[in-house]
Amino acid sequence: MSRPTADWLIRLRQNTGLASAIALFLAFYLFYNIFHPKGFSTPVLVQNADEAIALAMVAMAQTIPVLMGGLDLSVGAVMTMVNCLASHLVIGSPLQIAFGIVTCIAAGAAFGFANGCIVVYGRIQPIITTLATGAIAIGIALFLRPKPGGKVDEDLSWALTNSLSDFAETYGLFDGGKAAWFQPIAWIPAALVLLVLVILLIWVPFRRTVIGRTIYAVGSAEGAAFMSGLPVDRAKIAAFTLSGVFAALGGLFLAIQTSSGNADLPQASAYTLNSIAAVVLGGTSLLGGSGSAVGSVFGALILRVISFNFRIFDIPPLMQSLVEGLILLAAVSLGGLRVLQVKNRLELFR
Amino acid sequence: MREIDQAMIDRDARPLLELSQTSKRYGGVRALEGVDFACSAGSIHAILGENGAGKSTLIKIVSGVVQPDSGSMRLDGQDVRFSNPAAANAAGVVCVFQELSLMPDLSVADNISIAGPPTRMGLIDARAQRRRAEELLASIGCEDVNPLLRVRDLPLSRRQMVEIAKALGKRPRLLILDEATSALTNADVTVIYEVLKRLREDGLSILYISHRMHEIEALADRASVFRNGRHIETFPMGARSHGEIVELMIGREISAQYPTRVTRPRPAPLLEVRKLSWENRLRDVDLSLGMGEIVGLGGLDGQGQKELLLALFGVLKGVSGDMLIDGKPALPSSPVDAKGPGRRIALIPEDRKTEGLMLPMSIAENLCSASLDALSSGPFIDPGKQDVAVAEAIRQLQIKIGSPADPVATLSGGNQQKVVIAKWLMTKPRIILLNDPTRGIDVGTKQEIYGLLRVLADAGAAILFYSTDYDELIGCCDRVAVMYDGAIRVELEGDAITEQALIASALNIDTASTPALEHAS
Amino acid sequence: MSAALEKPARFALGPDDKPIVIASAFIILLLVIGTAYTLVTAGTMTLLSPNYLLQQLQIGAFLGIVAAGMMLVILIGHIDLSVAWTLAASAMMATTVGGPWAIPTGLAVGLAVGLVNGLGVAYLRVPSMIFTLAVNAVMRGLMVAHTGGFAPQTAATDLMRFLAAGRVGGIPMAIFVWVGVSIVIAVVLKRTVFGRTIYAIGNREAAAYLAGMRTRGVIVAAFAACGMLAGLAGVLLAGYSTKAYQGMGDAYVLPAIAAVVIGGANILGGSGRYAGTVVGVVLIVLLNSVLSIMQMPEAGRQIIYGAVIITMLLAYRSGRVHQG
Amino acid sequence: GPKTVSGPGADPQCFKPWNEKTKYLQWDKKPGPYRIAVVNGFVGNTWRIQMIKTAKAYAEQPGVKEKIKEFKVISTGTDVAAQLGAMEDFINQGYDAIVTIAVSPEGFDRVIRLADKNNVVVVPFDNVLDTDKVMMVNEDQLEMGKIYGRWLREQLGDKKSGKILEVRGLPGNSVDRDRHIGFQEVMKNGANFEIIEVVGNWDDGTAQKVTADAIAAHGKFDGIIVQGGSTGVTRAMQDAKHPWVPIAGESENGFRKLLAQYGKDGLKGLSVGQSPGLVAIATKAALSALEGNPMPQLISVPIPQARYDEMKDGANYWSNLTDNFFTVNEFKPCNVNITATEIMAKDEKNTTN
Ligand SMILES: Nc1ncnc2c1ncn2[C@@H]1O[C@H](COP(=O)(O)OP(=O)(O)OP(=O)(O)O)[C@@H](O)[C@H]1O
Ligand SMILES: Nc1ncnc2c1ncn2[C@@H]1O[C@H](COP(=O)(O)OP(=O)(O)OP(=O)(O)O)[C@@H](O)[C@H]1O
Ligand SMILES: O[C@@H]1[C@@H](O)[C@H](O)OC[C@H]1O
Ligand SMILES: [Mg+2]
Ligand SMILES: [Mg+2]
Repeated sequence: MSRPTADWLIRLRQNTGLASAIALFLAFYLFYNIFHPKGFSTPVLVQNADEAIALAMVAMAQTIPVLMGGLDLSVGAVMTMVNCLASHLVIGSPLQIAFGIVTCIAAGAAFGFANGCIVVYGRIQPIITTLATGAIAIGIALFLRPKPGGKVDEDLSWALTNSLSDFAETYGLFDGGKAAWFQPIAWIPAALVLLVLVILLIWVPFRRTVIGRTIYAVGSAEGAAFMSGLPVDRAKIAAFTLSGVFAALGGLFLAIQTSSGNADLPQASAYTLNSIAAVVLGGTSLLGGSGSAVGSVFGALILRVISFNFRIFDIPPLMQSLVEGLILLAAVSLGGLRVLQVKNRLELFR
Repeated sequence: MREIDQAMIDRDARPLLELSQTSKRYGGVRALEGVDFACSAGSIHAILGENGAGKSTLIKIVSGVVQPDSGSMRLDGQDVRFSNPAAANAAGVVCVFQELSLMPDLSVADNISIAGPPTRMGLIDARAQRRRAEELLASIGCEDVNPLLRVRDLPLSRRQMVEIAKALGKRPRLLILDEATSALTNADVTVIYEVLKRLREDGLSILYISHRMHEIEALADRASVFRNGRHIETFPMGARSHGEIVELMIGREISAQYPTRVTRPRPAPLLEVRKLSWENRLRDVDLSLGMGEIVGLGGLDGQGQKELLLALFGVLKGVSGDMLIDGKPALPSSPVDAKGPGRRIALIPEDRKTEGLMLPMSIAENLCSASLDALSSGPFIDPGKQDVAVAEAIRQLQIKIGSPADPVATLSGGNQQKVVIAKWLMTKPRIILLNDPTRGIDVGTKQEIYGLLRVLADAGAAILFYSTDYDELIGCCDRVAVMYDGAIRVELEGDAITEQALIASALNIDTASTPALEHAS
Repeated sequence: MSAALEKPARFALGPDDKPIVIASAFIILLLVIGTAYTLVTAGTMTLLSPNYLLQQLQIGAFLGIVAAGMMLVILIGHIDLSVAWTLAASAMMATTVGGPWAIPTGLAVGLAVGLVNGLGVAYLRVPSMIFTLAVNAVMRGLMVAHTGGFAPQTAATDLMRFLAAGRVGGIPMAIFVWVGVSIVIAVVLKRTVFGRTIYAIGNREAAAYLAGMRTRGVIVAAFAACGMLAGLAGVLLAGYSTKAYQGMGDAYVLPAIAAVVIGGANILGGSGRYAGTVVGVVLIVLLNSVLSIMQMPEAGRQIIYGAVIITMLLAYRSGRVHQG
Repeated sequence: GPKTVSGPGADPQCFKPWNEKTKYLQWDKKPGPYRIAVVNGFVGNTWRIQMIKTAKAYAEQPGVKEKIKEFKVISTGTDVAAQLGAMEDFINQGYDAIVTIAVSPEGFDRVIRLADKNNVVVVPFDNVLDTDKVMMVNEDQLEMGKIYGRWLREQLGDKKSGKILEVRGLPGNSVDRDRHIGFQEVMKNGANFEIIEVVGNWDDGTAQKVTADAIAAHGKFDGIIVQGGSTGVTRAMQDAKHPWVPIAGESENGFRKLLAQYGKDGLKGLSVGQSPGLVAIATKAALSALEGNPMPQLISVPIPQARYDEMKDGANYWSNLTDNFFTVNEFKPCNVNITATEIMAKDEKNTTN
């Protein structure tokens, strides 16, 4: 501590995970767009956003329990459950649709709340709790939709899976999307706006509440958080509840995107596993205490952008999973480079 | 005894905090038994007692961490009961716990304002929070700590200062410090003394727990002694002699704190260190250690002492320079290497809870963990050999236990520390490295450990002993190497090991120009 | 001083025994419920016939062997999510090679994957959760490529069939294999330096390291053993199904973790008895078979499965005071 | 998008309309050569791998190769968002046709809308969609289920009750659903069978395992149908010493080998195939549509069947080759001549038994 370090440098050092996730994503994504015949255009961006958003939401859902030092193996299942619920409810009059959406989010929240209660009052490890409740969520999903089907309001579907101009056109806003002031932003995908809104309206403020910070505190040192008089139990329940909300938003979007519900178990577990990968790629420590949901969004984008590139480059079809696996392995092993720099082996254990 | 206390309380100002007939059991253990206790505003009140006497339990009850089984508590004459630390904080009772209350991944600013951060429109105001942290840190002389830093990245002594800043930020009426200064540097301790005295002037009541007698003598107005979960006596400081206090604490008389030192000719070196360097933290360290010698490592905290011990034990990567045992190169590349037959080095690590013990595992398993190779035939552990060795270790160090199969977590801190030491003695080491082994250990146990070190040395071991406690270095060591900024600045020997000399060289005051210091007394 | 006092006198069970007792009781309850059901609906007592029970244990053997490996990894505070494709890859490579080298190949593949996992976790110190996930993806990719690359042989050899489906003295061979594995694991955990080190790492790796235990080697070995056992399970499952196929391991990962935890092991490592894992496996296998006898639709099955895990763990917790 | 026109369509021998009511679709003629993408979902069984290899081989065939400028095959896994995304991406990239096996019968409205807007021909096959807005190629899955049912009823003679085992496919896909519905319809007609359903995921191992479990739990069955994984189911019967009972299953070589071997001992079986070669027909249909030909909206491909007493070594099964491939692959009327043995079992050294 001979010379005081500049604040920005400290901030950067504390966010290397996030920074490298953004860099990695940008590299892959630029590559994709440069080689895409219609690169850097609205349709491509719209398509990419639509494809990524459900995973991004589920990755955010995973982040919060992870920050707390737990793991939520039910996020994919809750997403699937809400997807099935939405395929029943998000249709009809605007009022019915609104009610449907609120119910879906409430269902996710309620499920997460239940997870939190089991963890807090039952004192069962999050990973096991959610392994079990994930099965229950899939059961409910199958019960709601024994076969794929259902319907979601078509306008909503179209409006949210296209650019803002289509959104405005569908709902007759801003002169049907023709207003002059609207043009500079009309090209932005609605899904992307939705994602950013969720981050800005839910995640960012949440992070700055006492409960939000308690989640970090619990992940960092639970005993210390308790001794410091923080509302540990409430924060844990809140963490799972919010996780449920994000998972529900993912499921809701999936329903809107596909205009149907599907209680697909392999898909649910794929989302859960990908959410963990996204969280790690986004720079959040699986031990808890540091990281952010924004990082996980970029982690999810990285996972998606890898497969985007398969559609551009000629990789033999039966080699694709291998290439995807190798890239993932390489990406997660990058964290291992840190080990080379560690000169005091005791630091490896924290 | 009760009448005396009552009389004293009546004489003094009305007590701020009063406990009566408070008891607490953990399973079958009586941690506190019918305790009456009071402390008044505007005073610093020391709580003394050996390990397991019930001090922590008392303050955990007062600060809402645990609930008493019976008894009542009054704050300012009002009956209170705190169901959690937050409730206690709200009532102005704030505790600095020895460990467990900073979040390493959060920033200093976050930590300081963790429970009641300044908010704007319901959200935490990061800027205001940072200003607050800066002010509080400045008030305890820690302007050099950037509040943006993560606590994880601070050395232990800074962390304790942050912890104190955090407590002060809660504007306590009753401030409790449970061994809160055990890792502080002398300079910090001086600042803290000033702060505490100022707070006393402001009318706060301070409960101060420490195993360092000189701190208590320097600070406290009044002291209460606990033993075996009972409140033994409360008296004004100065009313009792040092010896009397110790006797109250351990229920017997201690003849001499330190074993008598005999001056002997310097033995031939067993371990030699030449130009050992590592990462700017160790600079050309030269040191030698002879059979039967206890060499102390002194200096301010964080001058490379820990790194030196870790380097000698094979924990650090990229160490340059030589380490010789019996004149042969012997720098180990791992602890496995270090304890192996060619070297037989042992390290008593800094933090017994995270580095020394597997807390949930049994006492026996912990004791055997460093010497499994010797206790097994082929890949199989020999239960017979294990039991014998465990029994022998427990006897030798007089570890107070129920059964060797109990989790080591159930032992008091002092006994846990003995387990760590015993575990290494079971490997029959020739070279023993100790990293502040008596931190948070009561006087009685300390004395046993000092005695033990001397016995080991006499039996031929070479001992390198880092301590933050000057008394200890003076009392125990044949020689003391004082480190400053990664290098050994001075080696003091025999009668030259004095408090002044230690302090002067620790602060890197040129000893050549002040020879008087080195040879004082 | 107080050890005797601390134990509640009426319940002379250690904390590690309780899950085993409760889970065993639950197994008996399952048998009763299942038998009552078959008695009422078909007038038979299928579940209690020795042949049926042996058959369930035979099916349980595959899960049991995977769970044994998983337990080693869980005890050191890690997890292995790659067992699904380790198992499948071992089976596929074993059948591809065929002949006398089939089984050694299968085991070697499992061992190799386990070694990679172990090296990644112990040397690169990538969290096992994510490292094994990535290795799983790689193995999956390799096997898709392998299946598509040329027409690989997928038929199990006779020896594989014998080990998995054959019977000796009326008892399925697979059970003998499982018992063999179990004895080895139980002895290793209880009696060896390796086992002791596993528990030590799971409790506090830094302390184990500073005690001069060979922590890295043991981590690598635990993953290697887990991989090899997944490989063994793959070889057997291919023998049982007469062939190897993609996705054959998918149904084993979460149940293996669940079995270990139902058996009372701490998911964060450091504690748990092997006998518990065996009981956990039996419980899961029996639960599945009772549900299928009852023709429970998938929705109900999933819900019951989840509810059982939660209930069991709540039962283990009850009566135990929380220690902060 | 396409215009609805009246028939007949091109090459009616190959592109056979589903029924009289099938409408015809016509796209604007585009100049070739074309860019075609195959978007598969899951790759978890041999059928899909055989399908992918057939697709690649077909695109290389003379007569086809010239018409194709770029041919891309990708598998997205069971993630519907990824499959939709891939299809939309190919639309954006300006591909002319997308051939696909849908991971779910629902959810493709948006992609179809975009495809129509951009004049891209989307051709689902095998697991098709619940819509009449795109051209699709399939064997009649409902009918296939009925064939299974009729075979069992025929074999069971006068029996109107008893226990039947139904081994289903991968849940959530249209093929599984339709075969199940067709089967159940025939079985329930004027009879009172107890039908035990188990999920075999269309693969041998799983199917074998669940069958073994079902036999253990339920004792004897009077008949079995299996959507995929028939070899495994038959072996499970054999292992459990279950008496041979009538069985209807898929077209795996292993299953046919067993039928040939044990047919005379009472293993009366019917092997009904869904051909991985469907991908070739779907591709061919896409090309034809791009050339501006009127096409049936729903193209019916005949269901190849073979009874146990019709097994001929080297013709409809190969006793010297692996169990592991689907025997029916080629379609003469469509000039699709890529045989299963060519695609999956060409390697001599990999023969078994
Ligand atoms: N959570 C607990 N569970 C069981 N026993 C406990 C617990 N906490 C304290 N004890 C017991 O209570 C007694 C008093 O412990 P306490 O922590 O109050 O001692 P102390 O005076 O603070 O000792 P030290 O100087 O070592 O900190 C000890 O003997 C200990 O065995
Ligand atoms: N799980 C437990 N079971 C029984 N006793 C416990 C348990 N946990 C802690 N204790 C007791 O609580 C007491 C205080 O624990 P604490 O963590 O405060 O020790 P410590 O302050 O490090 O000890 P010391 O002050 O001697 O260094 C110890 O004496 C120990 O005996
Ligand atoms: O149509 C089915 C196909 O989709 C699946 O992949 O394999 C079995 C077939 O019956
Ligand atoms: Mg204490
Ligand atoms: Mg203490």
